[in-house]
Amino acid sequence: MPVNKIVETFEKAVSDIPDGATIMLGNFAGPGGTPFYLIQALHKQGAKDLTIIANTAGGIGLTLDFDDHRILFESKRVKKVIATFPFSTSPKRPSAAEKLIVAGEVELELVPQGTLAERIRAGGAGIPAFYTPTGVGTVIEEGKEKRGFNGRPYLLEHALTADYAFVRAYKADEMGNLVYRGTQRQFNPIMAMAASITIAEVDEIVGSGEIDPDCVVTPGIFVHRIVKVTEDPGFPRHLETNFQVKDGGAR
Amino acid sequence: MPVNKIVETFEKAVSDIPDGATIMLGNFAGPGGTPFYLIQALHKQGAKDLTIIANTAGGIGLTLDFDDHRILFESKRVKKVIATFPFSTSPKRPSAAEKLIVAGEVELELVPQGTLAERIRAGGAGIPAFYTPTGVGTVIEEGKEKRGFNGRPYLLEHALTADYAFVRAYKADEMGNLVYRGTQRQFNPIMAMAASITIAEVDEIVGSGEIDPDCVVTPGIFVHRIVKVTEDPGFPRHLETNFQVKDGGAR
Amino acid sequence: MKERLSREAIAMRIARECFDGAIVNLGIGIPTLVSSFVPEGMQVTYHTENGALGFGPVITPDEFEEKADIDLTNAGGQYVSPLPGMCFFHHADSFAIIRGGRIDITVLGVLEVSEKGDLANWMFPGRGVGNIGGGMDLAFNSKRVIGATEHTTKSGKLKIVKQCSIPLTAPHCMDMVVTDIAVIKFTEPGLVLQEIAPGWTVEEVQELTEPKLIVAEDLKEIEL
Amino acid sequence: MKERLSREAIAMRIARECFDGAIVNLGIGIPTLVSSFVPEGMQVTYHTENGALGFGPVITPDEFEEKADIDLTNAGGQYVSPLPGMCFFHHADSFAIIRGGRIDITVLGVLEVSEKGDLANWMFPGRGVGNIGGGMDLAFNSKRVIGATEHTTKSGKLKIVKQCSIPLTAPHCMDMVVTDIAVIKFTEPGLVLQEIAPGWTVEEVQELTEPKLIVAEDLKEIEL
Repeated sequence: MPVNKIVETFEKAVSDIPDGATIMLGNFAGPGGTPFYLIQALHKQGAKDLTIIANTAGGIGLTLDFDDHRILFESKRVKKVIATFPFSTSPKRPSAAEKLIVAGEVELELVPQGTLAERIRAGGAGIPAFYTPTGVGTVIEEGKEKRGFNGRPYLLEHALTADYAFVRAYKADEMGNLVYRGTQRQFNPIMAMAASITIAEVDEIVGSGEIDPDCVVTPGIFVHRIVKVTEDPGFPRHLETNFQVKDGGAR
Repeated sequence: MPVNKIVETFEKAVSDIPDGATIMLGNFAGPGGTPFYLIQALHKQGAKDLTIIANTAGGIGLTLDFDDHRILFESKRVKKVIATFPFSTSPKRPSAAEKLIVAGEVELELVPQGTLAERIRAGGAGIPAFYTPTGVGTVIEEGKEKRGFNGRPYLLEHALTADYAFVRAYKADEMGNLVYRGTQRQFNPIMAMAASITIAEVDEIVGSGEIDPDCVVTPGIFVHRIVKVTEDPGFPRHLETNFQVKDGGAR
Repeated sequence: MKERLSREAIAMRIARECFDGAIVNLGIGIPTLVSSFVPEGMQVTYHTENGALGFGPVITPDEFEEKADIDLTNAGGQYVSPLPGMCFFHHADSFAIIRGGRIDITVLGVLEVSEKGDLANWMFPGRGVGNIGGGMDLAFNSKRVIGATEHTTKSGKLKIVKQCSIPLTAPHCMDMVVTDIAVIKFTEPGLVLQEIAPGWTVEEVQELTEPKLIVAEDLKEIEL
Repeated sequence: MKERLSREAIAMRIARECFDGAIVNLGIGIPTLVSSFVPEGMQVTYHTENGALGFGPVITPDEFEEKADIDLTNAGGQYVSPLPGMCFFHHADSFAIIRGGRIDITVLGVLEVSEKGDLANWMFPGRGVGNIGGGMDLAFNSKRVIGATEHTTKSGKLKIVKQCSIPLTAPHCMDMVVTDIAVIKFTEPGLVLQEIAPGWTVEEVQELTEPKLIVAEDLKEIEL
């Protein structure tokens, strides 16, 4: 019997997430690649004492305003955040996370972006720890083992894993194989590999074999639940095309 | 001025490789994914005292006979080989490498396959060293640092890099972006990232923009020279198709 | 001489360990045969070290002309067939899958296994050399490691021993071994004889097994 | 008050550091403007942390309707345009490119740089918090780190100092800084004043620079 990974609603897809869960979520500077329907469903579900692992802490205000994981901070569901860009770029509009972090109500682990990506990748790859040059001689080295290889100093960094990953992709097939669209990809594929249960929010679900196996980015074995986006959130997007531009021709 | 990466002949593509070079080459159990025209050109060119990093040491005899890197061992061009499957599976047909290794004329560094892949990946990713569980309590742990993380023991393993990588791909565009066909992919993409100069042997060279940017596996910045295969070596292959099979339909 | 199970029967017994949704990696030799005996309709996804998931059976000689392709092979270099929903990835991702603990069952050949669950299967007997390949990563990191082997060597040497005499693939990794005369589980107190080939007695199996076997309360004949 | 170079002029001067085949990562702010001034026909490949290489310019307001797409943005969240030969990859591969030393030039904003080549640009002044983002990996691992900044803060505070007063992005990483009045190289003996804005004297630049400047033998006016 084929395993059915397709879940009808975002609510159902996140219904079993317990208090205290660690959740990775795809996210960068704008809405592209953020699974915000899953985030909104989790917000509604009410799980608390969460640890969030993501590029930002939500609401950084670099692009459009939209309900990303900022709402989890606003409603005090987050205990700890591991991020690289947790603060709003505008001092006049501090994010919900910033106020909580400064007040000591949310613990922040601030990580260089490449180290964050590599720690997540290591988590998915069964590598418990690795050395990286980034951060030596800065505040990042505090409390970390420093060690020389070939005459250059490096820091020991540890893998990150999660109970759940919320990923945003373009298409899923019924096996859970995922492809991404442009820079939507960002952290999503490595998070999908680093979590016990990965839930994918996608624009389209196709039959097995509809995706070219040479083009699959996330193998289906990493994806446990698939939910299709049915609303149009109204962001600028041209879903009917990819980003292929031929020499001399227009898109 | 666009940088021209296309080289007319395999001979020209390998002409500058000096004695003593470290070379990674894509290779698994059969001919798929092995850049054997580059290997043959290097053999003709004559560089010696080479260090070869590859899955096998050539001529393992699991599938068809063909001139892979076995010929570099036969003609004594190799000083050291870092491999995971260096010996023929048939004791009656020991490979050239086996005889030289047993005689002490070629140094062998025998590495578990996952550790080999991860060391190469680390080399390309600027990670000097990492911990892996594989090999603890076996001969592989000899001389290595052992360390516990979360109650499990791990070994410290070091990155591998190379002066040159010979990779086999399906298509390249003029920028050097590569896509692979099926299990041809194997070690090729991670080797492309771990070498100072990567030379790609491909079935087809297309214009910039002819490859869907969401499907590129090896970004062009990792590929310095591209050579097109013009002969048909006669292996079973159906180049006109990919491996996409739709549900219910034939290939 | 008593009848022993065929290589196919060993594979058939191991196939019964599979389940819907299982991710399975099959080693070279008897293990490769397992996929032929997984019930039709059961969704088992095969993984191969050289970077594929969800591929189909090894192609038959009849299919060679139409289907054999050097760019679609398993870890043993055999040509396999494509299936809808399969996918490809590079070697580092392939072993991320293994090391990351995503393989539910790996079936491996056996030269020796010890009562502590150590596996030795990479060093060629008598040649002083060997290929490690992907077996070490599989043995260390899979959820279940199942051995597939004849109970003794062709010359009658014991393979299930107190202490392995050749270099290990991985210590304490074995979950179960299926041989041509028995199914044995590796547990904390020791080796448990779970199933026995038709016509064989516990004493006869014990005679060909160096460590003392614990006989399961529900010992039964091997069902295929 | 003397005239200083505009933000565009700073970007224009930095663009002259590019070359055919260069892999370039541009930070937020003045750095982003650099790509507009790279000569047409020069093959510069831009990298962005969020996983793209070889994309085109930031789209103009006129192009918004037709081209803006949330799935094609740079590290600053700006919409960029597609180009033939571009490609996408995930974040771990994106930083493998950076950490692996493939970025020829990174252009970063500056809060402070020290005479030892230390860069500090991530902690928001006066807020006690900051975003590290991708800048730390870029500063540590790029072949050349070029700073793009006004020579002093809006309130006149010096930015080129003996010792940084705020948390570092990376020590000893700077190769060159281009300001609105000077081009300065970081060398072993110290800061070398290479170029100077039209109408400015060495003494005037020195006055706004805390460490003692070494004046290049071939000191010249900044050419754009």
